[in-house]
Amino acid sequence: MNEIIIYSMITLAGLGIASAVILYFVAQKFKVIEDPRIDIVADILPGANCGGCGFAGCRNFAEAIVKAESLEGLACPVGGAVVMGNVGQAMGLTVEATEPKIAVVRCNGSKAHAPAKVVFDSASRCSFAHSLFSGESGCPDGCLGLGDCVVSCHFDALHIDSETGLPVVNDKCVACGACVKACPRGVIELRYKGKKDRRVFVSCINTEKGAIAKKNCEVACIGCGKCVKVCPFDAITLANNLAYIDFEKCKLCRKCVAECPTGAIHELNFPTRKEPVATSEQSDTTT
Amino acid sequence: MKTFKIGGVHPEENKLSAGKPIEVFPIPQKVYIPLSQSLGAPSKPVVKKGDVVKVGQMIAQGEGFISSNIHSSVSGTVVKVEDYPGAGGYRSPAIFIDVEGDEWEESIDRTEALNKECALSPEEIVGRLKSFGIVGLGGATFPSHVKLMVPAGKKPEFLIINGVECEPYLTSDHRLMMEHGEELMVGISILMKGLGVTKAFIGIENNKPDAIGHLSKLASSWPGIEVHPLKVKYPQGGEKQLIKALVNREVPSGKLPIEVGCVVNNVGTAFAVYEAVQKNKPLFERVVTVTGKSIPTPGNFMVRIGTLVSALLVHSGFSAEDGLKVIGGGPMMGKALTNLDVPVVKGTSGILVMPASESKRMAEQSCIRCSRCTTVCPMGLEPFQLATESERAFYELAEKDRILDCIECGSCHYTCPSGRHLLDHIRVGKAAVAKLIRARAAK
Amino acid sequence: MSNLKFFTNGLIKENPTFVLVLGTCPTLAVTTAAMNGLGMGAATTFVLVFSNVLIAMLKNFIPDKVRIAAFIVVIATFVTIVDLVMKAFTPDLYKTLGIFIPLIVVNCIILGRAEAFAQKNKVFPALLDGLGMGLGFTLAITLLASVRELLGNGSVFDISLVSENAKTILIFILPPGAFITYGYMIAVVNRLKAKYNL
Amino acid sequence: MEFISIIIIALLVNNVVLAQFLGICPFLGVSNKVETAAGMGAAVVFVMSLANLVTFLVNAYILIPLDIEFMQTISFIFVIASLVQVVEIILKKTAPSLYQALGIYLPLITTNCAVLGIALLAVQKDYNLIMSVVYAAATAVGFTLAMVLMAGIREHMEMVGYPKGMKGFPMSLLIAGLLSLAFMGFSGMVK
Amino acid sequence: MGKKIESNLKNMILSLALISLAASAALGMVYNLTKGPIEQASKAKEVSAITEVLPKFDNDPTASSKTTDGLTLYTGSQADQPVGTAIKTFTEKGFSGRFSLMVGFMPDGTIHNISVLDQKETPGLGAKMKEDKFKNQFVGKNPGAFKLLVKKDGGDVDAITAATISSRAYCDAVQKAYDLWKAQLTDGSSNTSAADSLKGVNQ
Amino acid sequence: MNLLTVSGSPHVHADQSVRKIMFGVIISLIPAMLVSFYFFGLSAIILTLTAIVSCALFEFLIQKYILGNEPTISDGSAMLTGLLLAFNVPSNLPIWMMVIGALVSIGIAKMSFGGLGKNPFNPALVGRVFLLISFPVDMTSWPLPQSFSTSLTDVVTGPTPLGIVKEGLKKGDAMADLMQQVPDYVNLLLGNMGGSVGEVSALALIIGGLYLLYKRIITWHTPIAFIGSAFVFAALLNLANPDVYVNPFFHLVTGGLMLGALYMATDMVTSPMTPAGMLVFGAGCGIITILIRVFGVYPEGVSFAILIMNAVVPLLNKAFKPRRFGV
Repeated sequence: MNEIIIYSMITLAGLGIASAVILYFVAQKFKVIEDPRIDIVADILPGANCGGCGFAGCRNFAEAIVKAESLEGLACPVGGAVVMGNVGQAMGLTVEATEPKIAVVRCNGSKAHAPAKVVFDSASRCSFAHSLFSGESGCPDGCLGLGDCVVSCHFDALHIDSETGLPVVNDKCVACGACVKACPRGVIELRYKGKKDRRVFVSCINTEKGAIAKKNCEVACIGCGKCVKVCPFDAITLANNLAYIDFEKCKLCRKCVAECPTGAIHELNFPTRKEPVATSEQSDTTT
Repeated sequence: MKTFKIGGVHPEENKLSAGKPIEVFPIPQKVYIPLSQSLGAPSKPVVKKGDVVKVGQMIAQGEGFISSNIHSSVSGTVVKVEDYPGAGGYRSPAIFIDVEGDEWEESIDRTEALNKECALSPEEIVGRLKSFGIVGLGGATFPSHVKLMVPAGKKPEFLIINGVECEPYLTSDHRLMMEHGEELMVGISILMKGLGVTKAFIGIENNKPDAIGHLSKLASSWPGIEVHPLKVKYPQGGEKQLIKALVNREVPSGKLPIEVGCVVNNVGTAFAVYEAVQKNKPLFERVVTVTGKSIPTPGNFMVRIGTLVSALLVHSGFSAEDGLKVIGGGPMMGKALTNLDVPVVKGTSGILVMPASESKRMAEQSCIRCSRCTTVCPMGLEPFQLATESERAFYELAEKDRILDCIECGSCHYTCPSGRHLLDHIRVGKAAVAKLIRARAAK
Repeated sequence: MSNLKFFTNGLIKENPTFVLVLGTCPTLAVTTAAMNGLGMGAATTFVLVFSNVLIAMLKNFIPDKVRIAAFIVVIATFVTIVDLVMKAFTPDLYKTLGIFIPLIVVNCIILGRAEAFAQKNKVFPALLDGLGMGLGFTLAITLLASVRELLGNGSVFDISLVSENAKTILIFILPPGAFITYGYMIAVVNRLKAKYNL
Repeated sequence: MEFISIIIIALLVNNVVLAQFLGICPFLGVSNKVETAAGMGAAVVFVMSLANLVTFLVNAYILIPLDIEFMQTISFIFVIASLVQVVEIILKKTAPSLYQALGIYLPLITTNCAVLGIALLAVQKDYNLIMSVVYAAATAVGFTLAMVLMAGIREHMEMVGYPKGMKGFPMSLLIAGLLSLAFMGFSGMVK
Repeated sequence: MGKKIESNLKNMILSLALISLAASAALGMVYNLTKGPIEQASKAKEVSAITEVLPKFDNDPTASSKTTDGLTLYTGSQADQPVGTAIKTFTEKGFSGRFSLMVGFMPDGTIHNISVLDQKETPGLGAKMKEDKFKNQFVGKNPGAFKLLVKKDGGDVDAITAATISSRAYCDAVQKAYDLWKAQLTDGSSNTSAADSLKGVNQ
Repeated sequence: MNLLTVSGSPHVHADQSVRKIMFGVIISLIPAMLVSFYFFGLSAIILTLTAIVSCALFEFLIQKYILGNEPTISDGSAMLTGLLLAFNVPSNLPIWMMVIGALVSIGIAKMSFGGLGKNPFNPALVGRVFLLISFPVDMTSWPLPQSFSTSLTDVVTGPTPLGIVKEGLKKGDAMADLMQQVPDYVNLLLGNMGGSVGEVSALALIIGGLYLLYKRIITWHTPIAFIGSAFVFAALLNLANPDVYVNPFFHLVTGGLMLGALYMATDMVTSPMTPAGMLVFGAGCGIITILIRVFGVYPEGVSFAILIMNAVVPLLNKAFKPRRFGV
């Protein structure tokens, strides 16, 4: 052992011990009480403090996770999915299993069913059109077809069918409800996905009197009440000239579909029955 | 020459009907009188199906503080009270009246004689305006009596009379000033009395030299009333801009004109005030300009409230064609109609018909950051920024950038070389920010 | 995960340069010539492999509170070893890479792998992980360096590919070229990854 | 004069990020908001100056006398890591508001290679104590300048939107590249 | 995962100290091992540079090197006869700051050869100083007669296109070396007249 | 059925479009273009055409095949970029370099950011600086002007007046001697000197600039601040030591200062939104220009100065908001 080795050992060990002692005492002396979960999460994180997550360091990221309600948009590039999975476990942020729902578009006023009476020439936002006028078809409740819902969807689960001018939901939908909030008219509803994706619902939310509603759109619900009478499960209610099927009570018997004079009640993903029903093409097809 | 300082544009004036005297429009067969004609809560009907009404009879009563009475514009029978589509196609309650003859309430003085003397006290004036349903006729339809009731702690100094008519095409105020100048002066003096101020300024844009000359001459015999010519610049008719132009005061953000001691009224309102106070005549008719390059005979008409726009258009030789845009109001701030069978209401200052070639919007291109919208914004906002913020739903940012200060004058969209629908986006943002603030207040 | 996966993970799926975007400083600084990229990659791989192995061995003897400090010491030791060895045996390369050799200490890849992988795994997987990550890094920066050298100097690994008098686009071997080339390469890799679902 | 030249070179001509490629990780990672970038920059100014002070002392009074300069890397990183942690802990307790403003960036600084890099470069350049600290401070200000400019442009790009393919790092690197291009105008400004 | 030891003061210090000790011991060892090769490498580099710029010599010029003002002077001799002087010179005026050269002078002051030791000049521009095309214009010239300035500045040197600064700096470095060479003549021996005569040439 | 059109207000639009603005700028550049064609001949024409065509082509190709947008080359912005890029390089630049410059301008500086209106840096200047750094030799050998020449090969190259002064001062020549070597002010104004294609004639550029001001495509703030600050800074230096620092007027009429101040710094996309911001922006450009010209290695600093200030624009936009009504 020559002196170089001895010197370097002494130096580094000295530095090591000194910093350990200093750190220990400083840490003791200046202790700050924090949410203990921050420590737990910080321990799970890689601790590389690389800033790749967009936060200033792992601890900062951990604080953000503890504060956040969901892990959406938070990801650690160093640790990857495994680490984030562990974090999720530690935080108890797993999604509870519930009956799956899906977004359903409750308007069938396609370009053919509800022809345009005026031409809209403005920024293509439903929210704006809604505040400006009743829509090209004149129906004050129906879908405006300008796609605020599509913009709001983070999952690419919605698009506007160019033929009908109505939004179509696909099975990427996770029922997050963003489109429900985005629609200024409340056309979209989250309903049970149904067995084999089968659903029955009133595809209209117009509350005008039958004659007026029918004038703007041939497939509008006119509030005649025939469906209410035919429903064996009391799942259908009528209010403000509009029928509504409660998806918790509906047993998908489809009697109402056959009864509806305007074809406002929709069935989805059922096998074709013998006699043709008065439904026309469906706006809400789940592929 | 006086004008406001920040921003402004100068669209083509197109005052096609400036030389057309006010014509009395024939009384229609049927009228539809909407119950919501002023800012604030809708009025409550006081007649029912089958009632016979006279011209000037009150048929609906304003209930809230900011709400006003509505009077029948015709004599005849009430058919029903039911929803009727308005300009945007949305239905709202209206009183349907079938016209029989033209029988007026006896109390109304129908003579032409000018009545200069007003013996009423300020409180009585306010009461008269309230009961006779006078609202601001410039477009915002703010109930006039509310404007005269100055909140405690504020002191009005000036009455500002808006004769600017900065909207292109519209000439109703111009004609009114030319033909009813003397009544206007009386109306202004009544408003001054109601407010307790000694100074009134009439602001008129320089493109109406005849009106400026006429009113200046008249005003010389009225102490305290001054006429000020203003440089032609849109939106000088906005009350904040007009106050700035005339008395060089700036209404603070989010505050009313009374904050700087001013009360602004339109010339049409001043005329209605004259008629209500001196002639006992409620507000049931108004001057409407029917104009546009697609209209063979543009003109100015004294129209009963509730007359259908289609009747006005037919009278002016209008023929329907594809792509036309029919606008209630002027081209800058007016509202496009979805349906021609909508009634004229208290706030209808004009009906403008534009061919597609004039009104069709150009294709939207990306913003080139030319800053023109910022330069022309009379509120000193950054429309391009606000539009992007509301397009991308950054509403907190939009609020910080004072989106609620926007007066929706449309100068930004008008001037944008990329043809961006700036105001449309800003309107969406304004609504969203207002919702945000309400939600915060509710918490 | 099979052992092979530990190895290939760093090559493509979690490539430290193009996917995780770690260790950007040397990636940008030394990639003026393919040879430098290779040298830097080799030095980094050496440190990565040995520190991964050592940390995997020592993981139970290091208290949590000082683990970062301990890792740094381990890493710094290997870095200094590389530093000295290169100074002795490849003085020219050492001179070109300059300050970035000692700076391997603070390369996020190494500390990141130590934290995320080595301290939780056995020695052999840690070795493979270090090797995979190191190779992924080496390949990526060599590729980046080759592109820059080719465009900026007309050569790859000092083998001239254009005639003596041909003009090359100098900017690619200057700082702006580093940023721009690296940026577009990540964009291309992202696109390829999306296309082939890697 | 020498100080002015050190400052201008460190700040503009040989900008630590744009020309020397040090501290790229935080430069790319924490530059999405102007306020954050400025906060990080302030923290770096503080730590870098302090670190150069301490490492100078360690080098001059321990390593050189013992003739073990090869230990520079390891002892410097050790000192810097401990220093950062101590500063962080103390700030957190004694000045929570300052900690909120600066402290949250402190952990990132340990692995900010600019701190270690500048400490090593200052030794290589044979600077004396004051020059070394001035050099560190000027470099850190240069770092802040680049960060803040970068953050301003990134905020702008987020607002106006840009092609999907450039999302994330490609965009940041492209902006950095063009910034670096612009900064080449300063080259050779001080000899 | 096996059991981890606790984070208390004793363990913390102990483990850190142990790791530090081990690390520094390892480092010290590696240092000792590489010390020799490092010195050799740097010496080899110096010798090879000197070899490049001087005619054949058989002594060890590094043994008798003299350093003044940062410039190092090596004398090469063949069979104890001086064959020339190599001077390691530098300049701060490069485009990217300092770079250094090795300049070899024949006993009469003629430049025998020049080699670039280390430089950070812009690749493709200033870095071209390494190329023969530029260097060869110095070879065989005596700076006494050959004005070490670029033509733009009224000298005899063709500057590298678009890299005037680097070329100027190069001249500056060579001039420094020449000045040292001359000074060394003056104070090295009584041969003042030689220096005077050279001065005459210079004017 | 006669369908009515509905939209939000306003229902009229000023007679304005992006295209009008772009072609307005192109028109205003015509005098400078003619001057350059006169002095630099056929090569200048070919170079200018190449730049315009390749910029438009790259924009079209990138929009169509890479971004998948509707091509918008008809708005004229790519052509303007091409024209300005050509104006910023020497007329004898090899054509293939010009094409690379166009690719950099459009591909890197413009389309990578999403196209018109989104680029933070002036595309033509990015292209120019990219070329300057990549091909310093070709980018700094300026042909000397001669009355219209159709020759493409035997051009005489020489330094620009700025280069003459900078080199001369370095060498230690007296200022008075140097001023003998550069053209007199009349020729400097007319553009009878070595330089990039479109930058030589201060007079033609000023005429175009006045047209832009008259058409309200630009405002006075940026150019005046730019020219003013450059003048003041240069004058202060000149007052301090006239032997080392050249006459401020010389700075104004040489190099790309006029082109930069009137056309490049006023580029709407990359300059601030408010007059106050523009003043600071312009002043920054002017000062950095003189700094680089006097203390830097490059004889000309306009391009760098504008690019550097481009980077500051987002911050200026944050700092300088328009004057709000009622605040």
